[in-house]
Amino acid sequence: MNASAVPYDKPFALRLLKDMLRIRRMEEEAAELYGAGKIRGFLHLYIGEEAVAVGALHALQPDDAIVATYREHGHALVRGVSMNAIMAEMFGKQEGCSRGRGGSMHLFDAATRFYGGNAIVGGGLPLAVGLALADQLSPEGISYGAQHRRRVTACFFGDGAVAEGAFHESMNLAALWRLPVLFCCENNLYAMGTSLARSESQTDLCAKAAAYKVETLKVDGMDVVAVHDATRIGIAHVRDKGGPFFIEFQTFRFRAHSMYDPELYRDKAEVEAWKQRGPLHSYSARLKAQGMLTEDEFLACDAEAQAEVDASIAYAEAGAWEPVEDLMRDVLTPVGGTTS
Amino acid sequence: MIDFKLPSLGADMDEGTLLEWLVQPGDEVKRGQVVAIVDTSKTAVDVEIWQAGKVHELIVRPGEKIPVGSVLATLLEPGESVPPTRQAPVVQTIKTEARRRVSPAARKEAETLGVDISLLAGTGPDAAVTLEDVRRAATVKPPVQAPVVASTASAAIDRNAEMRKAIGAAMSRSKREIPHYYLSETIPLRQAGAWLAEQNARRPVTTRLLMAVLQLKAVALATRKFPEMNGFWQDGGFKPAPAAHLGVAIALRQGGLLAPAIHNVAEKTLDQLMSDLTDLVKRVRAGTLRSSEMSDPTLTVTNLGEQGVDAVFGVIYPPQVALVGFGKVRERPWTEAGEVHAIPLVVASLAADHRVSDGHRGALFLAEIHELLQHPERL
Amino acid sequence: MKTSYREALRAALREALQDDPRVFLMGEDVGRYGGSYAVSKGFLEEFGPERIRDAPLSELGFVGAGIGAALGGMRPIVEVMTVNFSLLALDQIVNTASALRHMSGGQFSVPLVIRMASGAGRQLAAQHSHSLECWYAHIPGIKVLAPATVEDARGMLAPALADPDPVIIFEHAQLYNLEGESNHVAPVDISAARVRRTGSDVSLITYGGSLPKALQAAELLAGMGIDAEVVDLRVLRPLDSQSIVASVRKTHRAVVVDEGWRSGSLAAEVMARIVEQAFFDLDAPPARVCSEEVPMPYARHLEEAALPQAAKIVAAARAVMGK
Amino acid sequence: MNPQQISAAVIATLKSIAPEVEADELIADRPLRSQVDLDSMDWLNFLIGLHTALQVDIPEADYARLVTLNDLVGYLQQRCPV
Repeated sequence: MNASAVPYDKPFALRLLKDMLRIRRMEEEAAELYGAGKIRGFLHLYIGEEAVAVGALHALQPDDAIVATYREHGHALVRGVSMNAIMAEMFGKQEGCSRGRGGSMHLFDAATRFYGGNAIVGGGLPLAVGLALADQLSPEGISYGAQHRRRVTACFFGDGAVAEGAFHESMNLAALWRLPVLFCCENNLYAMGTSLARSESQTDLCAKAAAYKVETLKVDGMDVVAVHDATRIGIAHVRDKGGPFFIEFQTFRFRAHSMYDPELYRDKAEVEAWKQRGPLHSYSARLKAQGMLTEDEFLACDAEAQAEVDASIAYAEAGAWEPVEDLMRDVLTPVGGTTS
Repeated sequence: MIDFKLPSLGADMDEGTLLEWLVQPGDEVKRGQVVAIVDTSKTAVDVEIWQAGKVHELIVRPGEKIPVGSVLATLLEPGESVPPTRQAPVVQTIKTEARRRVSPAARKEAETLGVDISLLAGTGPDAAVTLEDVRRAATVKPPVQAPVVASTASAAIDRNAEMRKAIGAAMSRSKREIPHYYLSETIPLRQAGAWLAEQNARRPVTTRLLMAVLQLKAVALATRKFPEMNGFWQDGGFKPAPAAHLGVAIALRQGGLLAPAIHNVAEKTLDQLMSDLTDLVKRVRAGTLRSSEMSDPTLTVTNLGEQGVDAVFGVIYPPQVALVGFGKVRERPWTEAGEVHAIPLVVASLAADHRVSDGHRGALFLAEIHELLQHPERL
Repeated sequence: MKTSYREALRAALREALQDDPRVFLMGEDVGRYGGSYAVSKGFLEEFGPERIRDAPLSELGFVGAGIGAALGGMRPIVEVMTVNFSLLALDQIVNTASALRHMSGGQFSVPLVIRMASGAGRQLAAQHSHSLECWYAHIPGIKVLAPATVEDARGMLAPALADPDPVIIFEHAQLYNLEGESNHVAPVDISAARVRRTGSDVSLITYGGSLPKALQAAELLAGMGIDAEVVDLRVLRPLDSQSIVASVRKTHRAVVVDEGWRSGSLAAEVMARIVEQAFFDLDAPPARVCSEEVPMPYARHLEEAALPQAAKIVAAARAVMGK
Repeated sequence: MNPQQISAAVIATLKSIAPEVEADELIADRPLRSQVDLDSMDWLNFLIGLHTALQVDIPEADYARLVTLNDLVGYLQQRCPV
């Protein structure tokens, strides 16, 4: 276990812990609610991978953009979408962040520049390239205040996406046009049931990005500190040098691809080994060892997270079903409507 | 058990409407016996059966429209006994008697104007009653029902429109598929005319001959030397016919055209041919043709000279490969041995299928007809 | 003023680039090459490489980037060289551009314009001759336009750019050299079909590259005493049912002309609406003239035989007239 | 037989060949075959019909003289038995 010191002040260090706990507890409840029929459709849980979203997103600024996948509850939550809105969305209620039109796979939030919630593998990559292109071309300029800081678009995708043409086209376009994109590859080793080794001739994902002359980093995705550090390096590169940056976060999901699967594709021993490196307990152990966290504080954090989850479920339960008469809304922009 | 199926009675026939059964279950039928009358889109046709047997079951009822190849009836072969039980026959038929074709707009308008649609003849696609038909009917008195040419169950069928469509389909196909070439030759008929006058002078009016009979016989004899004019283009190749069954183009008084066959023309005497021709014209106009006459002409002869035209360049009737035309017989100047004489002349023309023959052979074929008509006594 | 369809498109593009700094043109060979149909010739020099952006052969990538840029506040015009290549970008158009507004609960619109050439008639064989307008017209969340006149070529781009949602513009490749009048400066509407020729006997309903053929057929029919009305759909999604039905109510007969293959065609949709909404006004079964259901052959005579032609339209119109 | 009776017989025979003929519309001194579409087979059948109805045989050599309805009636009147 990495015993190096956590280099943050206590409030920030606990913030990271708390966010990982919020994701974990929210998703555990979501799994139960799925079984109870409250949440339907596909439900892809992030349990085991929380360090990636938490560490990476805390390195971004509020005006940066995020493009995520269908395993994005954690990203939305850490980005600032309220747990109420996320839970209500999974329930299909109109109080949901996508008015119940998206569900678990399509969380969106304009206020935090959270561009989904994209459920076609690789589909979000060109979108992120375009958002970055807009920033580069924006007639208002790309400088903000005195810092002349570039906005960054962080694009999350899994190891499965590297097999898609969209990955290669996007990597090339971003590098060719030197666009401010941070490519965040969450490598959990399995594209649904297909392991990287069974689907790729080149399993070194950084090598693929490097082929497009994109700078890369490979980092332990189970270590929230390592994730955060790597992301800050990547962001700095993008803001300072202007071109894209690629980070491979090596991580592991502890549960099935979507709610249930027979897990024929991986050994129980492999899952158990990764669970030993679970991001929550390894990080909390480090904090305790460092004297930054007591068991009581941990339990208090956990209780707060659980309370937030309970409240969000109550909120979602109390939410309204959008009237069927409104079925056809939001297909096209109403006349006189505005765009983002 | 024999299946008696609806034969194709021409290249343009896809379906027919059974008008009448001439046999009943239990009747013995002979080969070649006319057993049913079927309405093609062109005319009512007597349909012959080509296998002997005993009628077991009449499957299609009068008034039903059926595709070519449908089983019309089943027959027991000679010696065959009635099978114990038979499942209810599954027959593919298209019921047409149920509902007339009336356009939705016409139906609505008829209701508004109080017009009885059942009295109207349709002029629209597939003889459907159209808006205009209804409006016309609303402004004039219901027309007197035109005399029905064909027969029994077909009163509602607008024969002219159907026939126009059928001719159109066959002729379009011909012009689309057959590379036609055309030739003509002027033939003096001094000998033929004189021979005919001499013959007819001796005959009562009931046995007189027409020039058309001489022409038919000459064409039929000429095909013996030029078999490539007589037969069918089928399955991508030419199949010569063993005998000349000449299709005779006969115009109908109410409009339209049929070209049924006179069989074995080359083997028949002129008197026989005259009697066949008279009979054929009578039956065409009465609407009582036989299926074999409709389906198997091997070469068509058309004689538009009656209308006064000098020459006719026809459209070949598929799957045939040639058509011979004769114009009006007129007295014209003609030179023989340096002297000008006024003698009857006719322009014979040939439309032939270039896939089967060339202009050179076509020219020789017309020359042969020319030669044959110079010796009417040998015809 | 007489001008060509190509020049009209050019003028519209130039105007858009001049009027709005958020507008940029992106696609394969739009810049240095001058556009595969020479529509953007000279633009690179005039507007610079940032705004006349040559893209690599990555239809999925740059169409997706166009969507992202639209989300990011720009007004991109993405040129896909031909509809055939757009199939490589279908995922981004169907799964992202058209769905984004709905699946985000109305939070994000995609103000993107995609232009592409479509259609056959130049002996380009099976991979460069498609008329797949109906595939796009099937998708809720996008608008589909088919300018068939010089006036529409000139006037449709501005309202398409002003539209907050994705708009796909199909330019039939046979039309680029079409000459016609274009007097207006104001944008045209992109909501309604238009009657290009009034008539009382039969409605010829068509769009795009088939419009000139339908007009030619109408002239031929006039010589036969049949007075045909020609309706140009212009907007393939959402379809202007009202104009279609109004014309059929008047003439009572319809022939739909569509270069797409018959099965599952746009013509099928138009016909379905006619039957649904004007059944009791019909005086004959509606008819269709579509492309034969064969991958487009190369040989000229076969290509001509496969496509709708004025003669086929005339025959269909005569048939529904019962003539 | 008087001319009216002969004329009636001629028209009845004609109608059996060409049912669309309207007696009122025939002009007696104009060529018959241009008013009624009769081909040579129709003509022959017409003469056969007259032969049956009136027992008159018309030689082919006389065809040329029989152009109008009046010609026919006149010709038949001369040759009719009784």
